[in-house]
Amino acid sequence: MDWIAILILLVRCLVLALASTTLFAYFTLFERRLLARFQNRVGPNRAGYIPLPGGKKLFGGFLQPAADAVKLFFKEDVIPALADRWVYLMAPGFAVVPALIIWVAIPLGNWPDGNGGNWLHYAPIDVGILYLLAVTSVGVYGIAIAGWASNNKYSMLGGIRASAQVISYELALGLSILGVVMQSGTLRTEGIVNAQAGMWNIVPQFMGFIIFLIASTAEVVRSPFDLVEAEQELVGGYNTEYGSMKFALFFMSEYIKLIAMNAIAVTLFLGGGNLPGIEQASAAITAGYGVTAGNAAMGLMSLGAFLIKTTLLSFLSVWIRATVPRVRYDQLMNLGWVILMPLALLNVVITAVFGVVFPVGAVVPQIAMGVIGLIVIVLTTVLAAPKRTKRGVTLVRSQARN
Amino acid sequence: MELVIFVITAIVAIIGAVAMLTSRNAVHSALFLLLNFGAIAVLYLLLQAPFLFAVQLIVYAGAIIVLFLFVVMLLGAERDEEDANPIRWQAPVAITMAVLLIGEIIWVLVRQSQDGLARVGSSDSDFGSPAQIAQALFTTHLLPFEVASFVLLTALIGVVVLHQRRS
Amino acid sequence: MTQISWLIALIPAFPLAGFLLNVFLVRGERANGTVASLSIVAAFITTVIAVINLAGMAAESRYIAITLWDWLAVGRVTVSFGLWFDPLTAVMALLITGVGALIHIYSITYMHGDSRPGRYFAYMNLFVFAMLILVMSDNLFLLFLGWEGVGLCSFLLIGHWFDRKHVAPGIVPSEAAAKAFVANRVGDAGLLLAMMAIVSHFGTLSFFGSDGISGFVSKLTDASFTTISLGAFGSVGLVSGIAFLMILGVVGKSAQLPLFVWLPDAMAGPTPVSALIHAATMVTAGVYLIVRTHAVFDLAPDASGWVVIIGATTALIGATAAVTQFDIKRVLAYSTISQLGFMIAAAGMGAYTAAIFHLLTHGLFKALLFLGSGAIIHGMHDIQDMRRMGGLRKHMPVIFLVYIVGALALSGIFPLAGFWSKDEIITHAWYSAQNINVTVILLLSSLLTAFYMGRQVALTFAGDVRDKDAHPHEDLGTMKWPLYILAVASVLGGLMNLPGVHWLNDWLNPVLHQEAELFTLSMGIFAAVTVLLATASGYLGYRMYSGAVGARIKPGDEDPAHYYLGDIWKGFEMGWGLDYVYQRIFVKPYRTLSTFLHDVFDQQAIDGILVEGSAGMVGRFSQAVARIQNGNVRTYALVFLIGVVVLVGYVVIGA
Amino acid sequence: MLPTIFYIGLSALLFVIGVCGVLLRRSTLMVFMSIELMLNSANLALVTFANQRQSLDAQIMVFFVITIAAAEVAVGLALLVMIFMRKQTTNIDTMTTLKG
Repeated sequence: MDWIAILILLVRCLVLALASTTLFAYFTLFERRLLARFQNRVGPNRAGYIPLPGGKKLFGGFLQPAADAVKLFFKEDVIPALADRWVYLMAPGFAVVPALIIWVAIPLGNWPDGNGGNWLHYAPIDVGILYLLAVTSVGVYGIAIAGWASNNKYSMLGGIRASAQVISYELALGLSILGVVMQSGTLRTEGIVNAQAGMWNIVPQFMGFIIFLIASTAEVVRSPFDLVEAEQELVGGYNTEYGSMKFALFFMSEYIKLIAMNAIAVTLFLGGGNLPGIEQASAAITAGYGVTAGNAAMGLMSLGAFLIKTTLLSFLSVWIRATVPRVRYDQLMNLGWVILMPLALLNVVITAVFGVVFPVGAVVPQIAMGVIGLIVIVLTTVLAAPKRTKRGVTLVRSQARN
Repeated sequence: MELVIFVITAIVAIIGAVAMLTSRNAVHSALFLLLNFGAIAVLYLLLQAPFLFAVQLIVYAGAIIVLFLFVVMLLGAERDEEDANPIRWQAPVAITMAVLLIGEIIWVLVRQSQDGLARVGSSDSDFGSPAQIAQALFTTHLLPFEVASFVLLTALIGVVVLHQRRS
Repeated sequence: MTQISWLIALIPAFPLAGFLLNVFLVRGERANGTVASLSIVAAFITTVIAVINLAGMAAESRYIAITLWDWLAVGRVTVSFGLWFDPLTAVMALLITGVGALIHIYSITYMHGDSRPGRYFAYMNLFVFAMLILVMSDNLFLLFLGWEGVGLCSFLLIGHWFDRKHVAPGIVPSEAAAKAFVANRVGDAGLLLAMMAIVSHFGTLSFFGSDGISGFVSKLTDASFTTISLGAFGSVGLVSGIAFLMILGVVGKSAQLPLFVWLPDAMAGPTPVSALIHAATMVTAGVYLIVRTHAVFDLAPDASGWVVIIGATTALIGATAAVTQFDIKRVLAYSTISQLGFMIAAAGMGAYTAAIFHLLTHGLFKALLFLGSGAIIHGMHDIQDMRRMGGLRKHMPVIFLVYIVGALALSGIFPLAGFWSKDEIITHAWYSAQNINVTVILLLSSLLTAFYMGRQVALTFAGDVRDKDAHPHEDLGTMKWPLYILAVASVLGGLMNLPGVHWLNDWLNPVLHQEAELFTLSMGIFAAVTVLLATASGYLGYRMYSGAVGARIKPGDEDPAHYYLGDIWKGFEMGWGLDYVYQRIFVKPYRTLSTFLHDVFDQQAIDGILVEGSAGMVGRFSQAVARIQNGNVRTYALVFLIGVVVLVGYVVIGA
Repeated sequence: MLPTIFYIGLSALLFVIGVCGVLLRRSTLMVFMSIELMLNSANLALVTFANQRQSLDAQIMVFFVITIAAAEVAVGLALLVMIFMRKQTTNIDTMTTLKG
C-alpha cells in the first residue's frame, strides 16, 4: 500500500466523519422542527435563513445547530472532585467512537471506483453484519463508565440501567438481523443490499423489520425507551455530571447512533441504495458521457436514494418520540425478553422453514412470509397490550392479574 | 506493514494486560482488559480469523467485560484489597514461578522455532471466512456445537436458580 | 407368536401384576386381599382357557411355547426367557393357580387384623408368580429363577410374624425362616452344580427340542458311561453325577431325608402359607423337577435307586414323627414330609404319572387339612396345641365335616382321592418295581398315616374341650368356600386317574410317554387289603385317643404312649433327632469357629490393625498434610502452578 | 506473514501475566479477569496455530472456548454476587471455609 492510497483512505474517513457529524447537527434541527410541528409549535426558525422577497424566510433556523455547538463549546467545563478523572474523561470518547466507526460497514450507495471497489462502502468485509453487531455492543461502554466515573448515584443508576437495557435489546436486535442474513445468505452488507435488488427485505422480513425498529430504538436509548436519562427520576441520567463539549459528545453519539441504526435498517430491510430506475439512468449516462460519469451518477443517485430512505426512517423516529410515552423499567424488560426475543426466534424459525421449503427468490412465498409476519405482529400487539383499568391506569398483564 | 501493526498491537495488548494486573481499581482493570481484548481481536484479523474477530468483540467486549463492569458497579467492589495480605510469602514464590514458566516457554519456543513453528501450507484467501467456519462447525463439529449450546443453557438455568428469591 | 402364546405369558403376568400393585399402589387390608385374590383367580381362569386350548391340540405336538426375550447369551449357551405350556405344566399350573386362588380368598378372613396385610398378600402373589415361572419355564436356568423365587417367598412368609417371639412352642418365626432358607440353599447349591455340569457337557439348559437336555441325553445313551473323575472319591457316571446333584436340590426343596428339618419349623408362618407353600405347591417342586428331567433319571438307575430309598425312608420318618406330635400343624407338616416321600419314591421308581397324580390329590386334601387346621386355630384364638383342644365337633361342625373328609382322603380310605393316588404308588412298588422293601416301608407309612390322622381327629374333635380357658367358636367368613370346594375336590380327586379310565395318564402321556398300567384283579385285592388295613389303623388311632388314652392327656403333658415306647417315642417326636445331629455337627462347631474368628481375627486383626490402624494412619497423615490446605484458593493455584512448572520443565528437559 | 513464534511468544507472555493475576490479586473479580486473560492468550495461540497449519479445527476450538468462557463468567459472577451478599466482600482470602 503506497502513501497515496493511505492518504486517500484518510481523506475518505475524514469525509465520512464530517458527513456524519453534519448529519447529526441537521438531524437535531430536523427533530426540533418536526417535534414542534407535532406539538403545534413553531420551533427554532430564527438562526439563519434566506430572506425571500415579500418577507418570506426560507430555511428558517438552518444555522441553529451551529449556534448550539457554539453555545455548548463555551460552557464551563466542570470535572467533579470525586470523579474518577481518567475514566470520566474517556467516557465521551467511548461513546462517540463506536457511533462513528459503525458507518464504515454500511454501504451508503454504489459508486464503483473502477477497481472493483466502492467509494461509498469503506469496509466491504466478510463479516459485515457481525461487525455491525460488535460495534453496537461496544457502544454500551460510554454510557456505563460515564455513569460510574461521575461518582454520582443518579448517574450510576442511569449507567446501570443503560447497560442492562442495551444488553437486553442486543439479543432481539441480533436475532431480527439473523432473519435477514438467512434470507440473503450472506454476512456481507453489500451482499444483503444486492440480494434486495428484486424485492426489499421489508416484505418477507416484515416481522424482523418491526422487531429491528423497536430494538434499535431501545438500543440507542431513545424515546420511548429513554428512561436511562429520565429527567423526572434520574436528573438526566448518566450524563448528569457532564457539561460543555463532553455533554455534546454524548449527545452527538446518541444521535449519530440513531441515524446509523436507521441507515442499517435501510441497508437490511429497505434495499440500501437500490431504487428502480437508477441502473437504467446510470447506464444511459455511461453511454453518453463515459464510465466515470456513469459511475459518479450511479453513486450520487444511489446515495440520494439511501439518504431519502434514511430520512424517512428518521422521520418515523421523531414521530415515535412525539407520540409514544416513556415506558416503565419493568415494561421495558418485559417487552425485550418476553415479547421481542420469542418473536425474533419465531421469525428465524419461519424464515428457516420458508427457506427450506420454497426455492430461493420465489416471490409468492416471500409475500406470504410478510403477511404471516404482519399477522403475528398484529396478534401480539392485541394480546400483549397493557390492560386499561377503570381509573385509566395502565398495568402490565401480570400485574393486572394479581 | 504487518510487522508494524503487530508490534503496535502487541505492545497495546501487553500494556493492557500489565495495567490490568497492577491497577488498584477493578473498573480500571476491566477497561484495561478490554483494551487487551481489543488488541487480541486485531491480531485475529492479522491471523485470518475475521469471524473470530467479530465473535471476540461481540462476546468478550460486548458481553463479558460489560458483565464484569456491571457486577463491579453493582457491588461497589472496586477496591476490595485494602486489608492486609494474610499470606505474604505467596507473592515472591508466585513471581519466581511465573518467571520460571515463561523461561521454560521461551526455551521451548526457541528450540522449536526452527522446524516446529514453520508455516505449513499455502495461504488461502478464503481461509477463516464465515462460510468455511460454518461448514466445519455444522458438519465435523456438530456434536460439540450442540453440547456447547447445552452448556450455555445449563449456565443460564444455573444463574436463574442461584438468584431466585427464596421465601 | 400367536395369541394363544401370549395367553400363557399372561398366566404368570397376573400374579406379578398383583404383586406390583400390592407393593406400590394398593393400600388397606381389604383392598390388598381383593387385589391379590383377583389376580390369582384371573391367572386360574387364564390357565383353564389355556388348558382347553391345549386339549384341542394334536397329542404329539401338544404344547404352547413363547420366548419373551433372550435372557443370557454367553458363548454358545443362550438362555431365553421362554415359557412352555405342556400337559405336565398344565396340571401343575392348574393346581398352583386353583389351590392358590382358594387360599388367597381364605387368607382374606384369616389375615384379618394382621399388622402387615399388604406385605403378606404381595409376597403370596410373588410366590405364585415364582412358582408359575418354575413350572412354566422351558429351561433349567429359568426354572432355577422360579426355584429361588419360591425359596425367597417361603423365607419371607415363614418370617411374616418376625416380631413374634414364638408361634408354636420352641419355634421363633425369624429363626425358622432362616433355617428354611439355609436348608434350601444347601439343596440349591446342588442344583446349581447340576446346571453347571449340564452346561459344560451339553451346552444347553433348555428342556425341550433336539438341543435341549432331554434331546441330548436321549441321543447320548453312552453318556451314562461317560465318567467324571472325582479325585480321591473315585469317579461317577456323567448322567448319574448330574442326577445326584439334582437330587440334592430335590431333597432340599421337597424336604426329603437329610434336609427335611426345615419344614416342621416352617409352620411358624401363617397357616395359609403352610397350606399353599409347604403342602400344595413349593415342596412339590422337587417332584416336578424329577418328572420334568426324567430323561436324566431314566439313564441313571443308580441315582434313581437312591431317590427311591430317600423317598421311602422319608415317608416312614415323616409318618412316625407325625404320630407323636401335639401341635396340630406339626402333625400335618410331618405328614407332608411323609407324603412327599411317597411322591419321590414313586418318581424314583419311574412311576412319574403316579407321582404327579399323588402330587395333585395331595395338594388338594393337604391344602384342605391345613386350611381346616387354620380355621380351628382361628376359632381357638391362636391355640395350636391339640392337648388344649378336644370336643371341637360341637363347636365347629362345619370344620369337623370338611376335616373328616380331608383326614379320610389323606388316610387313603376308599373312595376318596388319597386312596387312588397312594394306592397307585404302592401297587407300582409291589407289581412293577417288585421292590418288597420299599413296598413294606410305604405300606407301613400308609398305615401310620391313617393312625395319626385318627389320633389327630380324636384329639381335636372328640370328647370335651380340655382347656377350660379356650373359647372355641366357628367364624368362617371367606374361609368357608375354599374349604367346601377343597372338600369336594378331595372326594372327587381320584376321578382324575381311576384305574381303567386313567385320564391323567392319557393326558400326561405326550410328555412322560408312560402307558397306563393294566388293572388286574390281584391289584384290586391288594388295594382292598391295604384299604382295610388303613381303615383299621385309622380306627385304632381314633379309638385310642378318643377313649382311655385320650382321657389321660392333659395340656402340657407327655403323650401316654411315651410311657410305653420311651425314648423311641421321644426320638420319633424329634424327627429322628436330625435337628440334634445338625446342631451338634454343623451349628455348634460353626458357632465356635465364628466366635473364635470374631474375637481373634475380626476384632484383633481386621478391626484392630487393618481397619483402625489404616484409618488412624490416614488420619495422622492427613492431619500433617492438612497444614498445606490453608483454604486459600490462591495458594492452591500456586501449588498448581508449581506442578505445571515442574511438569513443563520435565518435558522441556526431556525433549 | 509474520513468524509464528511472534504470536506464540505474545500469547505466552499474556498467559503468564494472567497467571500472575490469579496468584497475586486478592479480589475475586480480578482473579476472574485474569482467568479470562489466560483463556484469551490460549485462544490467540490456537488461532496462530490454525493459521500456521491452515486448519480450521483450532479456530472452531476457539469458538468453543469463547462459548464456555461466557458460560463460566455468567455462573461465576452470579456466584460472586451471592458471596458478596453474604460476606460484603469479594476478597478471595476471606473464603477459606474449606480448609483442612
